[in-house]
Amino acid sequence: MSSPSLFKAKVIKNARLNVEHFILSVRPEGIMPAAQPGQFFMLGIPGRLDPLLKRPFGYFRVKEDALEFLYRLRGKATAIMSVLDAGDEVEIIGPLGEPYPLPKPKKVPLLVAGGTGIASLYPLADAFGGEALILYGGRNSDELLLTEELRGICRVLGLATEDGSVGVKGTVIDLLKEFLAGKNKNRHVVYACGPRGMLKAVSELGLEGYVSVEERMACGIGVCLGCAVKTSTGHKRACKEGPVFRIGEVVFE
Amino acid sequence: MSSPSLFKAKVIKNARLNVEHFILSVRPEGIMPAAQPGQFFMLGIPGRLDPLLKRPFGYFRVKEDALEFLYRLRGKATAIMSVLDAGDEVEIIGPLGEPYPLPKPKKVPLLVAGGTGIASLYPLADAFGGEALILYGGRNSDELLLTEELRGICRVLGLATEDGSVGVKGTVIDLLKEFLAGKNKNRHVVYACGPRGMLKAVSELGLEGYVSVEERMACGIGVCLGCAVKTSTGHKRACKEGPVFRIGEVVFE
Amino acid sequence: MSKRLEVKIGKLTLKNPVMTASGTAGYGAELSEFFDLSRLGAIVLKGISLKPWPGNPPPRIIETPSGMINAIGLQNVGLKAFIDEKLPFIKKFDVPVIANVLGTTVGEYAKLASRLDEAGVDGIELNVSCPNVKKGGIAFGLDLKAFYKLIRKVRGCVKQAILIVKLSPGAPDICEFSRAAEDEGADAISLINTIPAMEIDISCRKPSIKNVIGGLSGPAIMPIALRMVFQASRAVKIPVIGMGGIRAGEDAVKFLLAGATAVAVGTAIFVNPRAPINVIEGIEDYLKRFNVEKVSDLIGGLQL
Amino acid sequence: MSKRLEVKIGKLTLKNPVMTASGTAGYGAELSEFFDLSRLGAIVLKGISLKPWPGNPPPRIIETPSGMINAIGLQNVGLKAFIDEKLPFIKKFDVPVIANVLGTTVGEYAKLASRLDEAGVDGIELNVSCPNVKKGGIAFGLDLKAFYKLIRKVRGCVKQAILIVKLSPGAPDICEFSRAAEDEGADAISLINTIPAMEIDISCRKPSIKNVIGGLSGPAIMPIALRMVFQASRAVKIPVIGMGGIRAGEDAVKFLLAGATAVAVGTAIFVNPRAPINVIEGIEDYLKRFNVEKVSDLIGGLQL
Ligand SMILES: Cc1cc2nc3c(=O)[nH]c(=O)nc-3n(C[C@H](O)[C@H](O)[C@H](O)COP(=O)(O)OP(=O)(O)OC[C@H]3O[C@@H](n4cnc5c(N)ncnc54)[C@H](O)[C@@H]3O)c2cc1C
Ligand SMILES: Cc1cc2nc3c(=O)[nH]c(=O)nc-3n(C[C@H](O)[C@H](O)[C@H](O)COP(=O)(O)OP(=O)(O)OC[C@H]3O[C@@H](n4cnc5c(N)ncnc54)[C@H](O)[C@@H]3O)c2cc1C
Ligand SMILES: Cc1cc2nc3c(=O)[nH]c(=O)nc-3n(C[C@H](O)[C@H](O)[C@H](O)COP(=O)(O)O)c2cc1C
Ligand SMILES: Cc1cc2nc3c(=O)[nH]c(=O)nc-3n(C[C@H](O)[C@H](O)[C@H](O)COP(=O)(O)O)c2cc1C
Ligand code: FES
Ligand code: FES
Repeated sequence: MSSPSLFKAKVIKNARLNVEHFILSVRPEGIMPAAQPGQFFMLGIPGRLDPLLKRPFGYFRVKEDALEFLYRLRGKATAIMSVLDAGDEVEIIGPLGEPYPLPKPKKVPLLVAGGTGIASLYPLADAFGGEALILYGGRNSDELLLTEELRGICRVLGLATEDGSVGVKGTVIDLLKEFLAGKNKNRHVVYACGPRGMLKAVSELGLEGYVSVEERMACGIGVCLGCAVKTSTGHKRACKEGPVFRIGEVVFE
Repeated sequence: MSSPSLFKAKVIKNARLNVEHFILSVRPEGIMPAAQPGQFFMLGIPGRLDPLLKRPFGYFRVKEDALEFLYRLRGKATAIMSVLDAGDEVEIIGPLGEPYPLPKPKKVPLLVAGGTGIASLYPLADAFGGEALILYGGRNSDELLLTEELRGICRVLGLATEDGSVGVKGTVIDLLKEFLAGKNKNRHVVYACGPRGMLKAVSELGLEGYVSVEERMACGIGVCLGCAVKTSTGHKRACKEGPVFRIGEVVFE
Repeated sequence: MSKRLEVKIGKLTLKNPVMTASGTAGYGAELSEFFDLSRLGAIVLKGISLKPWPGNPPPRIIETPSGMINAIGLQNVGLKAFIDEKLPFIKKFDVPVIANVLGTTVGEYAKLASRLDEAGVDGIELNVSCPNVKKGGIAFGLDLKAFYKLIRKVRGCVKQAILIVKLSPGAPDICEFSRAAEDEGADAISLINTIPAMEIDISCRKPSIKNVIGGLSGPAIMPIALRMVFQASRAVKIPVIGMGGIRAGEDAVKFLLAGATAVAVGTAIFVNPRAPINVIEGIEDYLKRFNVEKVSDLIGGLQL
Repeated sequence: MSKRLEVKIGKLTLKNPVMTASGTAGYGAELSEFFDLSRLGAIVLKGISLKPWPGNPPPRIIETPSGMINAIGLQNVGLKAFIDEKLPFIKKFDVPVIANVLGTTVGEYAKLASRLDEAGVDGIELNVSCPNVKKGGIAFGLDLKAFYKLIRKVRGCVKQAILIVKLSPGAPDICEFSRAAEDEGADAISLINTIPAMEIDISCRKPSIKNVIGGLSGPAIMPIALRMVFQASRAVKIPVIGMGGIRAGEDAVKFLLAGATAVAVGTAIFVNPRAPINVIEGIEDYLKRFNVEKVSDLIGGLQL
């Protein structure tokens, strides 16, 4: 795996998908980092003391010489990100963390995304060259992003919204259970990314596969021990041993 | 005098005069504040914690519905100001402080400006309707701003630069001494604004008139007592009893 | 006006839990140009001493990351001028007036307190924690024995007003000092005062403020203030007035949850003279958004 | 390489005055991907205890205005694994290695120190100021008697390495503790450790970190750190290692002027893993810009 680096990048575009979601496209100074699906980058605005820390964002894709991040407005840092313009400078560390492992031969990749969890599963789906199944849920249609593009890079795309505005009414977990009903669980390898509650629910279904967790991170590079995740073998670092963990490894409370 | 208010304003223009100097034009929400020459405004970017405090800037002029400030790049806050674009929002308090008093009849106003001190003397010269004399000094030609415009609003404009690139070679104090040589001091009322050293020198010439001082300010409205100026009658607030003081009142050390 | 925001400190009922912090609102006149002072829960005035004090030589302030240092040195008009010239103005407003006092001896504190009590202020806040005056003040805030003696003596002098003791963030044990204030009959404690700090100008290699050391305030210290308020409020039953970096309703809610009965807004006033009003309105918004019936339901409501 | 940046701490000569702060550089491996560790004046490693510690449950960190709170709780691999697995890696670099240790009893500290001394570390930093572990540690940093006893005992166990004592910012009197460390033969003192602090999530009304209270670090605390370094360095003759919020050469220069002989970069590493290098280069720039011959000319050079 390529080792991480610290680099500056210029914003090329900051496209608003809808009221809360954006795609930030940046051109790194120097060479394009070689990231793998599941890895992430720490992103910040140089010189600012408030917010002080960089924030983690999943590797989404490289498109036309630009490194892209799919992000949702959440608090202080993402609010500042959302007003970045072309030409503005950001500072980035990455690629960081462990990527999603490849499935054993003959197993079908089943991607389960909740909300912005799609950001890291999108490049994974792409890497499977149309073979993946994707189940994707959100609270409403605004939280289901890029569905047309996704359809083009997977075999099946199942959608669920809690308000029923798109796809099945319910959570992605409902969708997953329905999908698995009567099927042989062992045929699939699950890749799940989304809110903690969703990952917990996925982990309780006795499936083989991986979850990608989100923890608050100070450094992203493994030195602060701030991103501890409780696992069956003690605390592990979400940024270093994770963010991708085998199902069953993380102890959700 | 109109009482101060707190208001938001939208940036209309942020014109760069040269490498270190800018004119910021903003349109206040609500009515245009009625400021007098010598008064100032506290200006900040809402919501930022670093820099935390607003910064004081002299009332420069109102032009085409815009309130304008002439400012020089100095540190943190002015660096952020310098990258403001049209449409950005600023928060302002003012007008604040005591303006320059009018001279007694028959006295000739003699304005002595050092560097950005011209910002508050410019509107004063304008108010005298072409009657004022202006002596204006800076380190080099880059520090002598708007000389053409100034020529249009005063009787005499004397220039000095320390490197001799424009006008007399020397400080504005040299220029002032030369100007006064052989003249009756009592015919003039001096209005001086500029660096501390310059104000001190002006104060030592036995002239009648006023100096406008610059002190670090936290509040600008008179509540913090942070801007204390040592005067012959004890500490006074630069933001409230000042920034304009009668010559002889301020004890320069 | 609904009673949703009401809180009680001793016998005093405040219409809302938001005060100004001493030294950041002068004696009220300047702020009255920006909002109606009657909207405040209480106004805490600039600290006063027996005789007028000239304060420290300038420069007195410097900005730091998300904060500022000040070394005003308690410049003030003195007790007599305060009572004759400043008090009448602020008494015209429908707002409890709290005087903040600083002495160099127990006797001075006692005199200040009894005179102000007679002059009809609603509360007296003892500043035993000013880092910016050489003698007195902070000495009492750091020495438990002297502290006990001081509060006992002053308590005896205050009949009408409520008595608030403002603790030093440098106190060796904040809980001990809080309990001492409670034991000796204080109606409330307030904290935190500014934290001793320093900044240096590297181009001239001098301290940025003339007094060398000053007090740090503003958002930078909020996490420290919040922790001390949490600890102090669990140590005593009397109300705690929390302060340190508060600029918005959300910040105030944090202090209330941590255990404060009321809060004070200081440095934020310098940034925005209407900050106390924003804080009041922000608390109201929070109550609505989270369906909390009244502000007193928040006090100490932190879930551990 | 010129000797312009050299400083001495005890018998150790550092090629420049910039170290990492304990707990912000792990055991070196991760940072070595971002710069050559040999460029550092010294590397101070994550605190270790006799037995491995699991640390506190998450969440452990939260950002605050210009700072952050952490309650890692000294998660570490324990002495044995440190010596067997971590030390060999870092010893490959041409950089003095300073181990940071924390115990719950004098005996534990002594054992840690003598084993590490034998294992060949260049320095041992006693953490008597960790706010994030329930027992031990900070107790020594707040109780002068216990502190004396601890340093005396540990001093006897350390033969080769230099002994650094890391003081608690909550020490009732920083000068007294500094002198105590000096009296008992410490080669240097270091300060400040993080300041106990707290943050609250108002949407769920819970503390933002599971441990409730954690330690505040970063630029927000720099003015407090600078003041304490100034005070401590005037109280003792042994070198002071200053830290708290340093992110650039200018900040380091402030600490040197205030009296520090060396500085450590902590939280800034999280923002920028190359921060210690930026600090070294920033100090060099300052020397050039202001025509200072060598860094040791800056130490304590504040003009009062
Ligand atoms: C490995 C990893 C990959 C991520 N990838 C993406 C991505 O591709 N797109 C995206 O939109 N977001 C992603 N996130 C989440 C993103 O980092 C947070 O939304 C961001 O840090 C919020 O910053 P803020 O300053 O706007 O919010 P803050 O003001 O910091 O916080 C707002 C709210 O969000 C919570 N929060 C903050 N940081 C995190 C976090 N790291 N995990 C969980 N909750 C948090 C806070 O507790 C608070 O409730 C990822 C997180 C991790 C750990
Ligand atoms: C009443 C008044 C009117 C002013 N009018 C103007 C004006 O019209 N145009 C203009 O360009 N500037 C004016 N100034 C100065 C202006 O306020 C400062 O340049 C500004 O505050 C610098 O902010 P900063 O964050 O960029 O610099 P900082 O990072 O705060 O400081 C950079 C350097 O400038 C010094 N400095 C900071 N603030 C002041 C201050 N208030 N007085 C003196 N030195 C200071 C600092 O000590 C430091 O050395 C005025 C000041 C006052 C008090
Ligand atoms: C400029 C200034 C002057 C102050 N003067 C006093 C004072 O006279 N008496 C006092 O008890 N506290 C004084 N304080 C402390 C404040 O009341 C308050 O405790 C502290 O600033 C923390 O709150 P903040 O962060 O909201 O400012 C002063 C603070 C500042 C910034
Ligand atoms: C995440 C984290 C972990 C820390 N762990 C330790 C430690 O193990 N031992 C120790 O003595 N100090 C520890 N510290 C304190 C730092 O070494 C330093 O004293 C403090 O953070 C102030 O410096 P800074 O503001 O540059 O971070 C830790 C600090 C942080 C932020
Ligand atoms: S975020 Fe620092 S160790 Fe993971
Ligand atoms: S700047 Fe606050 S009183 Fe003048």
